Amino acid sequence: MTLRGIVGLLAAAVPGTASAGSFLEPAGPIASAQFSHFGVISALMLIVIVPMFVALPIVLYRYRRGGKGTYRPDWEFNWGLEVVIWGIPVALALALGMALWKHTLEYDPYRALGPEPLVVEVVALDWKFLFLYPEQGVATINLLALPEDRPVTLRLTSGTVMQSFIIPRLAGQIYAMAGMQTQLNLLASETGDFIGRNTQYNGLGFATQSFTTRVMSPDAFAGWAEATKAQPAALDAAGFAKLLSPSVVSEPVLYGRFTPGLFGQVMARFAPAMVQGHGQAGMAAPPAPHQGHHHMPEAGR
Amino acid sequence: MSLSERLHPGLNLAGTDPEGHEAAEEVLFGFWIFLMSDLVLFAVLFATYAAMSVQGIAGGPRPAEVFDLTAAFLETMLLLLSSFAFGFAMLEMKYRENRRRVLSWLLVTGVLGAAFVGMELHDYYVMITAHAAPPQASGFLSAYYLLTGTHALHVSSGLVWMAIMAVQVMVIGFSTPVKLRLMRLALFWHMLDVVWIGIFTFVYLFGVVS
Amino acid sequence: MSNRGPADTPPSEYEDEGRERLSYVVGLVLALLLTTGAFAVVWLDLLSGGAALAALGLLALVQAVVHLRYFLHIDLARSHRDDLLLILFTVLILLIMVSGTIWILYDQHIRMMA
Amino acid sequence: MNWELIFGQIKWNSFVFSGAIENPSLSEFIASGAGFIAVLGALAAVILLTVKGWWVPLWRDWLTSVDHKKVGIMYIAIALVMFARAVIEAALIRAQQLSAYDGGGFLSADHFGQLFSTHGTIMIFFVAMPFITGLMNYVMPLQIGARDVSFPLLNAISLMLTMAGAILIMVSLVVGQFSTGGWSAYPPFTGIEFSPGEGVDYWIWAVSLGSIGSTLTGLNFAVTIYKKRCPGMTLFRMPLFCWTTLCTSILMIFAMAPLTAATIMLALDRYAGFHFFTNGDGGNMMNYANLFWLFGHPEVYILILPAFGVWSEVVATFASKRIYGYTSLVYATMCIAVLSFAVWLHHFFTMGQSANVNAVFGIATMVIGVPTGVKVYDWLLTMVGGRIRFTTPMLFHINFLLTFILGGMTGVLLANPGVDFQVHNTLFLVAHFHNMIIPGVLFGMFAAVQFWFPKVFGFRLHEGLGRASFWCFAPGFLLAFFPLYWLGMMGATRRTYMWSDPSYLPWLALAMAGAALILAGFALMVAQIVVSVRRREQLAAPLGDPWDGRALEWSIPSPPPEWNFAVLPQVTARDPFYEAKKAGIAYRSPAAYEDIEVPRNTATAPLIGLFACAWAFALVWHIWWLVVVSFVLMWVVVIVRSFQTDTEETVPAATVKAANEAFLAAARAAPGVARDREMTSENRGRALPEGLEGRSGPVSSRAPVEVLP
Repeated sequence: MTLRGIVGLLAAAVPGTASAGSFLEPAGPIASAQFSHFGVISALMLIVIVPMFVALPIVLYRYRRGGKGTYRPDWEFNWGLEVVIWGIPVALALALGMALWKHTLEYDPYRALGPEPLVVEVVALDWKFLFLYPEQGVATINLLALPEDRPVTLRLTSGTVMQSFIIPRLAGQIYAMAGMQTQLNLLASETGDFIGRNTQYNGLGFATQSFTTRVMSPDAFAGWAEATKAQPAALDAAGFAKLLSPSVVSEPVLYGRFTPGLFGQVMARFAPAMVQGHGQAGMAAPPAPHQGHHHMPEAGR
Repeated sequence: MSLSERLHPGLNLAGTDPEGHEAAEEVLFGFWIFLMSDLVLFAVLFATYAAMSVQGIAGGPRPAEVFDLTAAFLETMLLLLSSFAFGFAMLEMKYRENRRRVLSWLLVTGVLGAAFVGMELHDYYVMITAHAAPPQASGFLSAYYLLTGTHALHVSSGLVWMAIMAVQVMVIGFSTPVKLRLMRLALFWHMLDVVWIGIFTFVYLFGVVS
Repeated sequence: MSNRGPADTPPSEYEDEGRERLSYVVGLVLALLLTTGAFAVVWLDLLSGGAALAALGLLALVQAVVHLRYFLHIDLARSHRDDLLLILFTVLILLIMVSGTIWILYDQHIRMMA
Repeated sequence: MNWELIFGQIKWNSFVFSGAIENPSLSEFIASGAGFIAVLGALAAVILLTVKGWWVPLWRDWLTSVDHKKVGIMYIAIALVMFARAVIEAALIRAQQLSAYDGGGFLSADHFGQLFSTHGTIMIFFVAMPFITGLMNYVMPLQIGARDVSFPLLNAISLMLTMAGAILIMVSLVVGQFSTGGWSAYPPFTGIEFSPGEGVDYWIWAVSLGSIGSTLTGLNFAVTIYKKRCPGMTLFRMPLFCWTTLCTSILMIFAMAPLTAATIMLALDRYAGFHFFTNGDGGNMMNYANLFWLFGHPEVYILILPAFGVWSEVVATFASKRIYGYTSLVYATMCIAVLSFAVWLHHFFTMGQSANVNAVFGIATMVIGVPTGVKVYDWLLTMVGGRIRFTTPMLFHINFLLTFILGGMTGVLLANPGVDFQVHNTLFLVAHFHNMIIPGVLFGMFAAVQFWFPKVFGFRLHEGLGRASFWCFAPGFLLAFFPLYWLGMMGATRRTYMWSDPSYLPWLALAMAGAALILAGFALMVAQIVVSVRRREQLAAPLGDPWDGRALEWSIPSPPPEWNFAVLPQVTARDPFYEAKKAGIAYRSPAAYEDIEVPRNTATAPLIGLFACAWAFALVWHIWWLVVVSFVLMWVVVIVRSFQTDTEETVPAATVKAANEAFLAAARAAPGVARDREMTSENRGRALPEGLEGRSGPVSSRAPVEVLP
C-alpha cells in the first residue's frame, strides 16, 4: 500500500520507531489491517482538516482590523455555504461509517483466521501472564511462543483484576476478566520477538507487566514444544495457587506439563454457576430469545 | 384563561388560588425535573437488576425461590391507596384549606405508606432468615436489595417529609410556600407509585414467571 | 358525586372539584383493575413464557400512563409544552440507557459467560 | 476510651508525614511536602483572614451569599485553587516519566498511582466542572436579563457541596492515601479485595458530593432558562452561551444519575459486602464500565458545550460581527447533546462484545463529528466579513480552531474499534482527550476569564501579560501532548511510572518541556491577575462595555449591582445591546423604577456543606458516630430553614434609581473609545460601536437619552 509506504517512510525518519512493539510495523494480517485502516481514516479526515488550515489564515489576514475585506457586520447566513458545511461532514461521516462497519465486522477479534487454529489459553495474573497450551500440554509464564503462519486462537480470562492484553505488532487489545472468557484471534507472518503487555492499570507491578511473543517457523515451534515438555517443572493446582499472589516475573518460566482443565478451573473459581448450571436463567426484561443456546463445553470440563 | 390552560403536572391551583398558581410555575417545573433525574437513577438500577437477575445468581437462590407474590400484591395495594388518599388531601387543601381534613387525609396516607415500608422490611427479614438470601449472597440479591431498598428509602423520606409538612400546616397554615411544598410532595408520592409499578412487574412478576 | 363546599364557592369550582375528584377515583379503579390483572396472569397461569412477559410489560406500561394521567394530571391537550417535552426527552434517555445497558450486558453474557 | 470508636480507622501512620519519618525517600518527601504545603496554605489563609480581619466579611458577604454572581466567583476560585494542585501533579507525572528509564525516577509506583488518580479526578470534577458551573452561574442570568437563578439557595447549596468534595480531596493529601484506580476507578481493582485502604473511599465520596451538586445545578439552570427570561427574550433570541448552558444543564440532569448509581454500588461493594462489581459471587465489573461511561461520555459534552458557548461569544465580539449560522449552531448543539447519550460504549470497545455492538456505537460516535464540524466552520464563517481584533481571548479561539479539529481527527480514529484496539489505554488516548479538553475547555475558560473579567470586577486584565501567557500555553500544549500521540502509536502505555524503551526518551523530553511551558503560562496568568489588581485604577472600566459587547450583560455597570438590572430589559432581537447601540437607544433611562426583592443571605448552604464534608470524611474513615451526627445535622439545617418565612429583603426603588441614574449619566457623559484604543487606559467601558464611530460621539450630559447626531 502506498499510504503505508509513506507512513512507513515517515516513521523511519522519526526517532523511536525502532521500538519493539508498535502496530506501525505490523507482523501479521490483523495488525496490518488495523494500520492501514488507521491510514485510510486519517486520509479521509484531511477533507475537513485541510480547508480549515488553509482558510483560517486567509480569513484572519483579510478580515483583520485594517485588512482589505469588506466589513459586513450583519451578514449571518448563506444557504449555499450552509449546504456545504453540513453536506460535506455528512457525506464524510457516511464514508467513514461504511469503512468502520466493514472493518469492524471483518476483523472481529472472535473470528477465527483459518481452520485448526493453535489454541492458547491465557490467564492474566498479577503482574504476569500464564499461557497454557492444551494441544502441546505445556505451559509458560511471560513467554508466548507461536508458530509462523498458523492461525492462533487465544482464550483469555483473569485470575485477578481486569487486564487488557495486547501484542501490538500482531493484534489489538482485548480485556481479560475473572469468571469470563474473551477471545483474540491472530496470525503471525514474520518470525521474531515481539513485545506484548497489559495496558490496564492493576497496581504496583503494572509498569513491568510485559511478556515476549516469540514467533518461530513451524518446525522450530514443534522443536520448542518438545524441548519444553522435557522441562521438569509441572504446574498443578498448588503451583497455580502460588502464582495468584502478586509478583513480578523477570525471566520466562517454562512448565513441562500442567493439570488439564486448569483454565476451566480458573474460570470456575469466580463463576461456578456459569460453568455448571447456566441456561435456566432468562433475562428478566426484556425476554431473551437466545438464552441457553451458547454452551461453551470446555468451560465446564 | 391562559393560567388555567397552561397546566403543570399534579393538581393545579389555577381555579382557587391564582397567585399560588403563578408561584407554582417555576417551583413545580424544577421539582418535575428533579423527579425525571431521579427516574433516570431508577432506570439505571432497573437495568442493572435486569442483567444481574440472570448473570448474578452465582449458585445462590433464584428470583422465583425467594419472592412472595402475596406480599407484593398487598404492598401494591397499600401504596396505591396511599397515593389515592394523598390526592384527596390535595383536594381538601385546594378547595377548602381545612386544616383538620387535610391532616386527616395526610394521616391516612402516612399510615398506609408506613405499612408499606413495614411490609417491605418484613419481606427482607423473611428473605434473610428463611431463604438465606441476604444482599451479600449474590449479585442478583445485591441488585434486588438496592433497587427495592432505594424505593423504600424514597418512601421513608417521603414519610418524614409528610410529618414535617403536617407540622407546617399546623404551625404556619396554608401559606403559598407550604402549599407548594405539599404539591411537590404529592408529585413525589405519585411518582414513587409509578416506580413501584415497575418494581412489582419487572422484579416480582417477571421473576416468578421466568 | 356531590360535594358540600362553603356557600360562597362559585359554581365553577364545584365542577372543577367534582372533575378532579372523579379523576382520582377513575385512576384508582383503573389501577386496581390493571394490578389485579397483572397478578392474575401469574397466579392463574393465564399465559406463559414470552407471552406472559409481554402481557405484564404492557399492563405495566398502561398502568404507568394511567397514573400519569389521573394522579399526576398530565394531559396531552392542556399541559405545558415544556413539561411534556421534558417527559418525552426523559423517556428517550431512559430507553437509550436501559435498552443499551441490557443489550451490552446481554451480548457480553453470550460472548463471555455462556 | 476506645480509639477506634472515636477516630475510626485513622491511626498515627495515616498522616502523610509519618511516611517520611518511617520510610525516608524522595517519593515520601514529595508526598509529605505536598501535605505540608496544603497544611501551610490553610494555615496561611487562616492567619491572613485573622490579621486582616476578613473573617466577618468572608462569612457575611461571601459564604452566606446566595447571589448568583458571588456563587459563580466562588466556583471559579475553587477551580483555580484546585487547578494549581492538579497542574503541579501533571508536571510531576511528566518529570517522573522523563526520568524513569528502566526503573529510574524519583516517585514510588504507589505514589505515581495516586498522582494520576488525583490529577484526573481533580481536573474533571474540581477544575473543569466548577469552572464551567461558575461561569454559567455568573453570565447566564445576566445574558437572559434575569435578577438571579430560579433557586438561589439551591445554587449556594450546590456550590457548598462541590466545595465539600474539593476539601475532602485536599484532606486526602494529609490524612491517608488517595485511590490509585485512576479517575474512572474501574473495579474490581477498586474493590475492597484489591484496594483495601481508604483511598477509593476518598474518591467515591468526593465524586459523589460533586455529582450531587452538579445535578442540582443542572436543574437550577434549566428552570432559570425556561422560566426567567426577560420579556421578549425568546429561546431563539438567547445568546449562544445560554443555549449551550441549557444543553449542558439538561445533560447534567440526566447524566449524573448513572454516576451516582455506580458510586453507590461501588460503595456498597466496599462497605457492605455486596456483589455488584466483585470478582465472582455474581458480580459483573463490566456493568461498572457501562454505568460509569453512561455518565462519562455526556460529561465530556457537559464540559465542552459551555466552552463552545464562550467561543461563540468571543468570536462574534472580537470580529465585531453577527455570529454566522445562529440557528445552525443551536441545532448542532442540540444534536450533540442528544447524541452524547448514545455513544458511551466507545470507551470500552475492547471488552469483547460482538462486532455489531462495537460498530453501532462506533458509527454513532462518528455522527457526533458532524455537528461538531459544522460548529467549527460556523465560527470560521463568523470571522468572514468581520473586523478581527487579535486580543487574548481571540488568540485562544484561533488556537482552539486549529488544535480542536486535529483532536477531532484523532477522535474519529478512536471511534473505529479496529484502531481503538491498538491505541486504547496508550498515550495516544491520553493525548486525544487532553487535546479536546485543554484547547477546548480549559483555554475556553481562560478566554472567558479574560473576556468577562472586566464585567465581574470592573477593571480589565493586563493585556500584555495575557498574551504572554497565551504564548506559553498554546505552544506548551502542543509540545506537551503531540509527542504523546506518537508515543502512543509506538505502544507506550498510559499510567506507567517507568518504561524500558530508550526510543521514548526524546519524546518524553519534549513533553516535559511542554509541561514546563504550561506551568510558565499559569505563572504568567497569576502574575497577570496580580498586576492587574495593582493597576486597577488604570485598567478600570466601570461603564460596563469594554469590548463593544453584544448581549445584555454589557449594558449594565461593572461590577453589576446586586439586582443586576434596575428594570428588567425588554428585548426585541438577537444581540440586544448591540442593536440598542446601533439604534442609539442604549443607556436610556427607564420610565419608572420599582422596589426589588432580593433573597437574604443565609447560613443554610455553608452549614450543609460543612456537615456534608464531615459526613463524607467520617464515611471514609468509618467514624460511625460522626456519620450519624453530621447526616442528621445536615437535614436539621434543611428542616429549620423550611420553617423560616422571612427570607427576602426589599431594595427600595429610590436606591435602585439613584444607582442606576448615576451609572447612566456617567455612561452618557463618557467619551466613547474606539476599538483601536480599547487596550489603553482610555477604555473606561464605554465603547464606540465598530463601524458606527462616526455616528456616535460623546453625548452631552444634559440629554436624557443618547441621541445620535
